[in-house]
Amino acid sequence: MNTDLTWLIGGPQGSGVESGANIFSKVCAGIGYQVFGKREFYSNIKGEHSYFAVRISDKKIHSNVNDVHLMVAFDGETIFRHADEVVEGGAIIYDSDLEETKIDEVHTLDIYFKSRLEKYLESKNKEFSIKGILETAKERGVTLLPVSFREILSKLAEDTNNPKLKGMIRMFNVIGVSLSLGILGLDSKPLLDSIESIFSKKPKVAEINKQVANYAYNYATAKFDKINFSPNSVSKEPNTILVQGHQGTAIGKMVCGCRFQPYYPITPASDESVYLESNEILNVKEDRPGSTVVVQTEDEISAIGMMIGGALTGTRSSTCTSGPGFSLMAEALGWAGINEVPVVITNYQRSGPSTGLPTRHGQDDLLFAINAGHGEFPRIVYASGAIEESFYDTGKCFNFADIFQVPVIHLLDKFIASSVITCKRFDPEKVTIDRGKLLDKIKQKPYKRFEQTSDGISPRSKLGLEDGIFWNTGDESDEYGHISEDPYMRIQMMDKRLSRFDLILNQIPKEDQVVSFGMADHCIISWGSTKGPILDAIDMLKKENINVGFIQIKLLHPFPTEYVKSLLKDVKTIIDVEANHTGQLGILFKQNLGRDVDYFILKYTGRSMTSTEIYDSLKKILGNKAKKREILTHGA
Amino acid sequence: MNTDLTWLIGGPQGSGVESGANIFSKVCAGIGYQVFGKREFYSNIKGEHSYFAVRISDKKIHSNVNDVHLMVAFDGETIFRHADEVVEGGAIIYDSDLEETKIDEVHTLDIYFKSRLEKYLESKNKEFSIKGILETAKERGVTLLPVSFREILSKLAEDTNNPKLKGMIRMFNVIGVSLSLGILGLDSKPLLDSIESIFSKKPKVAEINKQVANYAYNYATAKFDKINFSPNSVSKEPNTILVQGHQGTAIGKMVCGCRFQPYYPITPASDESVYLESNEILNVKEDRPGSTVVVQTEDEISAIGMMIGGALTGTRSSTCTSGPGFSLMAEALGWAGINEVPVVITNYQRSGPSTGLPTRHGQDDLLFAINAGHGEFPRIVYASGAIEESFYDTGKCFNFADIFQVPVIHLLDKFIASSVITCKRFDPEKVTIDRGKLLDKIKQKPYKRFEQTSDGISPRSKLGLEDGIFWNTGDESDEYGHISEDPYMRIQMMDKRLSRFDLILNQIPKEDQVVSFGMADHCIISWGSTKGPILDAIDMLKKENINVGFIQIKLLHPFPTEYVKSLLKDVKTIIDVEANHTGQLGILFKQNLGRDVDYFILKYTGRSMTSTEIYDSLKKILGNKAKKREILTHGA
Amino acid sequence: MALKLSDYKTEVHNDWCPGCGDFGIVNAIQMALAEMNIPRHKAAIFSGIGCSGKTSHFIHTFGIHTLHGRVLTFAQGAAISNPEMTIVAAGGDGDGLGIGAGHFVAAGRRNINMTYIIFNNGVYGLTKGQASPTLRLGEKTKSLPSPNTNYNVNPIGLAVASGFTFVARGYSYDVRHLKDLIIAAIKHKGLSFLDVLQPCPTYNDINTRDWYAGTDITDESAKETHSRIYKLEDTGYDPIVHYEEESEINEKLSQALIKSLEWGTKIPTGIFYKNEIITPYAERLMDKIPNYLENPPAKQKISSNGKPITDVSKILDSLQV
Amino acid sequence: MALKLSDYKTEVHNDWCPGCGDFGIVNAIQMALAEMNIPRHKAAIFSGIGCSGKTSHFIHTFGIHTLHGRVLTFAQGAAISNPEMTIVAAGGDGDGLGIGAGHFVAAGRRNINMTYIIFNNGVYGLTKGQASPTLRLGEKTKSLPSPNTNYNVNPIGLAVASGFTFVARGYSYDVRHLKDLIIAAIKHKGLSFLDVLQPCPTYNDINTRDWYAGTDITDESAKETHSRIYKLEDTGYDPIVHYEEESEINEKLSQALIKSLEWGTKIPTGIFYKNEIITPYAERLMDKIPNYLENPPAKQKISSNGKPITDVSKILDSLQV
Ligand SMILES: Cc1ncc(C[n+]2csc(CCOP(=O)(O)OP(=O)(O)O)c2C)c(N)n1
Ligand SMILES: Cc1ncc(C[n+]2csc(CCOP(=O)(O)OP(=O)(O)O)c2C)c(N)n1
Ligand code: SF4
Ligand code: SF4
Ligand SMILES: [Mg+2]
Ligand SMILES: [Mg+2]
Repeated sequence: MNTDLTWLIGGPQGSGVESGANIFSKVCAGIGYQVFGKREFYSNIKGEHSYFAVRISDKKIHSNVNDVHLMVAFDGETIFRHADEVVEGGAIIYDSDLEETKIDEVHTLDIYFKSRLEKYLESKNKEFSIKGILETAKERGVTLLPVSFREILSKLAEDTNNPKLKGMIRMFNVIGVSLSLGILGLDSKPLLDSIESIFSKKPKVAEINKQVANYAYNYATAKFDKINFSPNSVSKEPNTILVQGHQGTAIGKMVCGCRFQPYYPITPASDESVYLESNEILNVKEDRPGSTVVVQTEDEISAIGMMIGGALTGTRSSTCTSGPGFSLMAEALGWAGINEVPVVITNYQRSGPSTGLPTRHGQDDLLFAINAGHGEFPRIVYASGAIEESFYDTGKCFNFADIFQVPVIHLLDKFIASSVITCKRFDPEKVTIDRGKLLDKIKQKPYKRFEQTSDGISPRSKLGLEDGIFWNTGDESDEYGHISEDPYMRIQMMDKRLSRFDLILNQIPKEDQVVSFGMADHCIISWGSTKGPILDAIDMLKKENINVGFIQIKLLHPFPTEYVKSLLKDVKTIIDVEANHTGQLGILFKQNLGRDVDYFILKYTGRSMTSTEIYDSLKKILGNKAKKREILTHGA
Repeated sequence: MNTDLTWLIGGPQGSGVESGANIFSKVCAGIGYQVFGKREFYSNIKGEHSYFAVRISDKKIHSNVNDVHLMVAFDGETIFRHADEVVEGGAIIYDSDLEETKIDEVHTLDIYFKSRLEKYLESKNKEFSIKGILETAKERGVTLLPVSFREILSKLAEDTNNPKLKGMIRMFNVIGVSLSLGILGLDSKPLLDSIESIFSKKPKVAEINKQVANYAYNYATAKFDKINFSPNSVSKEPNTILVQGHQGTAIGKMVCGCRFQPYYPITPASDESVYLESNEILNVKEDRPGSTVVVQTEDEISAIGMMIGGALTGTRSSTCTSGPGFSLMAEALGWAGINEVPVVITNYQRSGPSTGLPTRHGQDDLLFAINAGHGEFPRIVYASGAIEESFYDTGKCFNFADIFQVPVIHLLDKFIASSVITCKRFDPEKVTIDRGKLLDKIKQKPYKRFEQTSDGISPRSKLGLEDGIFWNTGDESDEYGHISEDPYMRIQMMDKRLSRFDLILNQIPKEDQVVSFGMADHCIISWGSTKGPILDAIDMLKKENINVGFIQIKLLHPFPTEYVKSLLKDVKTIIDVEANHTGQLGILFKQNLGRDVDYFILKYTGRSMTSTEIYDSLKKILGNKAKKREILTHGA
Repeated sequence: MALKLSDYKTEVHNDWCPGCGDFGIVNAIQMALAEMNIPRHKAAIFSGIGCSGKTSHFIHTFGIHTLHGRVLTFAQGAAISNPEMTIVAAGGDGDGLGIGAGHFVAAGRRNINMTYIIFNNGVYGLTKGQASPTLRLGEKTKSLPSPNTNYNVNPIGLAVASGFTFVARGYSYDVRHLKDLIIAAIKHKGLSFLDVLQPCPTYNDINTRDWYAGTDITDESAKETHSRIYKLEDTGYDPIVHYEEESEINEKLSQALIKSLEWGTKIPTGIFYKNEIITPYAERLMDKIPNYLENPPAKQKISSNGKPITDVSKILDSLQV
Repeated sequence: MALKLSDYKTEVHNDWCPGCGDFGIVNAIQMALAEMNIPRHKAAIFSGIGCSGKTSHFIHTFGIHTLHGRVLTFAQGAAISNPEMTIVAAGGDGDGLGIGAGHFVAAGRRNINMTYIIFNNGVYGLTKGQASPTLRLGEKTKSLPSPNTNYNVNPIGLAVASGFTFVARGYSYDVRHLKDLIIAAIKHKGLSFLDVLQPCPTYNDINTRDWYAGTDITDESAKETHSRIYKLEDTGYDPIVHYEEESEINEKLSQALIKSLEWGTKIPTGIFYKNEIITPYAERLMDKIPNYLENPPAKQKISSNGKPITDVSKILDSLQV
């Protein structure tokens, strides 16, 4: 059997769930496993439930699955919420001190979950406590591995003569990880190495952590058997990185020359800006150091205004936001459109509407991105399906902006933002930089910023360029950029700008518009981060000798109607997979191809899709047992 | 022959063009003619060219036509820009002092118009002056009626021993109107009456104006012959009003009980708010006076926020804006959506994108209105086709908002805003007020604002209502309105809100969704203010025994797909008429019906359509000589 | 029937960090409501977005959790439509003085009868500790990658410059004093502003409880406390504009502005400025709409049996041809 | 080669109303640019929306006519990206102090090296004369249906409270003085603000040219002029913060604030406040990015033959497993 294992760690926000998962991921990746991890958390700073599901495999994986094989719980809530996800043969490592905890003692459990849980326990005839829920797990064949986390600390405190250790409950995560590695039969060295590297600046902390890790690791190997799902050994693939969601676009921006990023903090987008700022000084080959100027603005209206101002100086400029912030940018987006300013808005979607589920996943801003801003103007809406892809796409988006002189909205989402994966090391050599008709010197005088040209794109000057003076206005303008209310000038200019759509469809390489992963009678259409779980679900079906096609639409506006039509011409059943309620790609599809989608697989709980869920829905569809709208619900 | 006459007055902004046209319209309406007038003007306060075309008829009319029959020009620009619109048999009254004016002396003429004009004059072998352009008119059979406006004033100054009169060039408009009425052979009494009523608070000013009017009127009857197109006598229809674009919605708001209107000034929307404020104290039957509180806010974000705050107190609340302002409202619109707050946004569209042509017409915000705001939430987008309609629709919009507890976007446009028409006196008796599930008293306790109900709509409390306490949040919430991140609650709430679409389509009477003006093989689909010119163009065709169908879609979101489909089932050719570039209704049509529009008649010069233009395009289409996109260009 | 403090509490689980200054502010609001015995349905708490934004869910009155930066707009709309309500707007310093600063300035000019409380913690709590507009230039909290590049805004100074007619500062750990300030603010005729110093133990390790207590400047040997915080009322400071004369107004304004610049080892709390001579918005409206307060928008009857009762016949007559 | 005044003029037809105060401001800007001999391509005028917003089209430098209320955001973005440009932002009082007030406050905190000029006419010109934020409470211009219900904002006070480091006021009919102020503002190291009193003869019949000239308060028989406007520099007023000490800064701040309250029969113009001790934004950036001014965003080379030259190998190494 191949290795395919999901490890889940949960606990209150602020208790080290994330860093625990990072250590675990790092260790596994270091050994050579492929890693796919995802974080879920509340809109809260401390105390609410948060968890990280890390799937590891010896094959390339792109998603989470429903099943959990090994779970670490250092609080009651995690057990209540996730025990039922652990499969037969799997195991739960939990703090034995929690066993007596009653449902009502966990104040962070909301009443809706509580009542479902109680119903469930009632149906199983169990008491409303940790003990009760654990019994149900045990009955399903889950191994329970009670550990007193506090005792481990006490023992170690005694052993090392360091009484402080006793109360260090923030060590719980390291204990959990170490116990897990022991139970999984993985080597302990990578664990110690990775602790050392994480705390490289704080040797004392590193030392304590290593002691704890060692102790817990040994405790587990001594006390518990390996679980069924214990991983095979693997050999490490060269040039693999372990990378988080926001790093793809951030490193992409550094490489492709984005040098100015004004932004306003918002989940799940701000991490990108923070990361850019933490790496603001850039090494440049054969030149003095460069820099990315990252500015925290007073709001998103300012962020987009500043970005445009930066772009006018010839600087590759960008901002990064999410739904509410993007809404506030609608007006200025039109200004960039009418003035043909190349800018890139990296838009990490989350669950709307309004504040919605601010720390949860969603893909519900597609139609808004396409239509945002009053009036008609050209823009590009482009979506990436994975972290690795987002690195390369970032460079492309900047090229599109420069070449077509339009604002580009680069759609990503919370699922991508809070994933951590292994992938091939990004290759900057594969990135090209094409600034389109940006001028370094003015040849033809007088310079006219909006000169009518054969392809509808005018040579672009920038603030500071000699003889390259121009005017911009949000009003309709003449070729110089001065206000014009002349009706014929208006037609010329509208035609010029909106002719951009055809040009975009003609000039962007087809493979950058739509990626086809094979065709079959049944074909999935989708966009964005659903790609990962779809690919894995298709793989699962392939093992059963069932073929399902899949096209990932990356260029969503202007819509590559003819190309999509040609790809789908022999397809009988179209299945639209999206993380929203209305099936926005389906709407777009109908609008452009005139064809109805046959099935929707939709999820709008704010939790990302698993490949298991998609697989299950596809099976239903293939077996003619599906509803037109399959609504997915997995995930706490 | 019936009366069908277009009178055009032009001059620099601020010189009284508008009030001249108002007097003329009032006089004609007073006599009993049907009036359709429209104003065009620059984004400027003083000096740029502005004009008013007033069409009068003894039949009901709904639009302008291309032809001008009598033109009054008290500046050179008006002659340069409009002389070619005057038809054979028509006449131009102009200031004879202008005859020598050269093109280059008119500084407000933009170079693009100038060069077209010069080309034209060159082709006709005329000099580049008023004389030159007037000669071309004369050659086409236009009667030239030179009058020295200054001389009239001087003479009158002498006659009345009032030397001040000599320099009163702001009397030019009254002179122009009076001359026109004389030439048209209309009675002078209504003129004098209307002057008296306009200046009722300034008797001295009224006196002088009447003197001038009398003098000019007599001058014209003495000196000039009546023109060919002189109107028939008519009898006045009872209960007719002469009403301007913003008055329909404003009076509609008073009647239907809108009592709070925060707004931020923007053309062409602010007139409505100013009018509401000027009439802020309201007579109420058998009650003390009511009032509309109109608040000028610091921006549109504040306007929508305040409006929502007002609506939460149970007050019917509204705001009024145009493109840029509406863009700024995108975020809060979603808040109203998720919190099911009934509000009405009256959106007078103008030419976008961005600042665009801020004082010009456009219908380019349809798709944006439908998709504005991140995330998915219910809303209604409703469009009125004429001023009279807008009065009744305003009441309906408030009912829709209250019944379905959604934000309603009432789409109007600049064409409506700057039209003045005669129509039947608005009948408040035909308005009903339905506040839906708004509570005056809480019966069921504890009260839950977002209680799940069979129709998906919850009884609505308001701030201040005893026992009716609720919470609102932009976050996903439970039935009380408290934040909930529970995935099942999320599904319930999303389903609850988005089930609204079906309810809306089921409950709004069909005739309020779509108005059918007859069917034929060729059928026009359209929305908003294009209705008037379409109706008139269809009438013109009818006279030639050609039938063209027309459905006016008023409910644009949710889209009445099934009903439209049933109406169009036998239609062979669908013609989409819209004042935008991309044919947004056509896109919506395809998206919902899957059917392509066969022809587009589009106009995006910022000038509204005339019935002549539509008639011409329809003829081309019927004769198979049309392009897929017929682009209209008429109008200076 | 007198309401108890507990009547103003909801059952919603409060998930602020342990030790967060926000708890004190919510308590003070609830205590003020209870002490004034304001019926629960006669009060509404509007809040912005941020940790502080959750406030409205913890208080058992109408609770409107609005949008980031927009709390004043919603609250003003409600206050105008139904002036009988006690309206309290609450939100973070980022919410009110960053993204919301434009509304702050405009609200000052309007002077609508309501209260605005800013939870001033120097950081953007809910988005993980970025600098808020009140953080000082060059300061580096533990959550910042590098020192703050922006000068701080002075909330008191800005409020005074923007026309707020009641401007005060409280401290979230001095709940009783804060409660008194809130009562004074609610009672004030016009728009009242309260800047509440609110330690955020999670992200702001500069302006901590200890720092306010002055432990770093306290000479331990002297066994004296040197709390940075003192009360203006203890110093004989008179914030009130007593009569309508330019000199009086200007003196009180400048005094407040100068006081607002005090920061460091001495931080004033209490009322900085109070002016009831400037008319509240309702009175200005009554110049145009005499019965506004008696028959405000929310109280007006608009229909009878589904039919409008507004009589627009005069207006229609004027349009009749 | 020295540039002439006319070199800074465009051929665009200027359609402001006859007698509009805006003309004087545009002239003053052009004169300042000419006197400083700033190459045309080294300057950019950003403008907001309103009558004043058209300014950028009349000046022959880069001219960016932005959005209503957003001029500061665009201008700051350009100034950060290319600090070698002379950046002047210009716009109406509605634009800058109404819809744009939030950006105004935030810009003050940043102190980026550029100049902001507000055309203060008390009205929204281009939308036909509604009250702007600087119109005083109860005033009724001819374009208003009823007296203004809002208190006015004090632009000088707000600028000082928001952290602007150069705050001055000019008068649009005193073009030479205004030109000198603009030169001083442009030369200032940091963000400079100019409040320009600009009569709008079309809509504002209160603050007219005559009113500023004081004809209503001039005793004709005495044959004296009593212009309301006077120059601070003529009174020995010292606006400059000379050394970095709290007391000095506070004194100069309060002095400016108190002066800003003067209005009525005496209206001060000139420089109210100037502080070059507070570091401009560029210097703050240089604490983090030492070569920022030498190699700012707009000057950086990012590619060679279409290939990136940024070397992220260290970052990728750190991610390598
Ligand atoms: C338009 C918009 N932009 C950004 C955000 C993200 N956001 C949520 S809370 C917050 C800042 C909170 O800081 P503050 O207002 O000081 O409140 P605190 O959490 O400190 O109480 C931000 C930026 C948002 N919700 N909406
Ligand atoms: C978002 C937005 N709202 C409203 C408008 C309409 N508008 C154009 S100019 C203007 C006000 C202009 O006043 P001010 O800024 O004082 O400039 P002035 O015309 O007086 O120079 C407004 C509200 C707009 N262009 N954009
Ligand atoms: S992050 Fe700070 S402000 Fe937010 S709850 Fe925690 S301590 Fe309070
Ligand atoms: S309206 Fe006023 S501000 Fe605008 S151009 Fe005319 S005079 Fe100047
Ligand atoms: Mg804060
Ligand atoms: Mg103004």
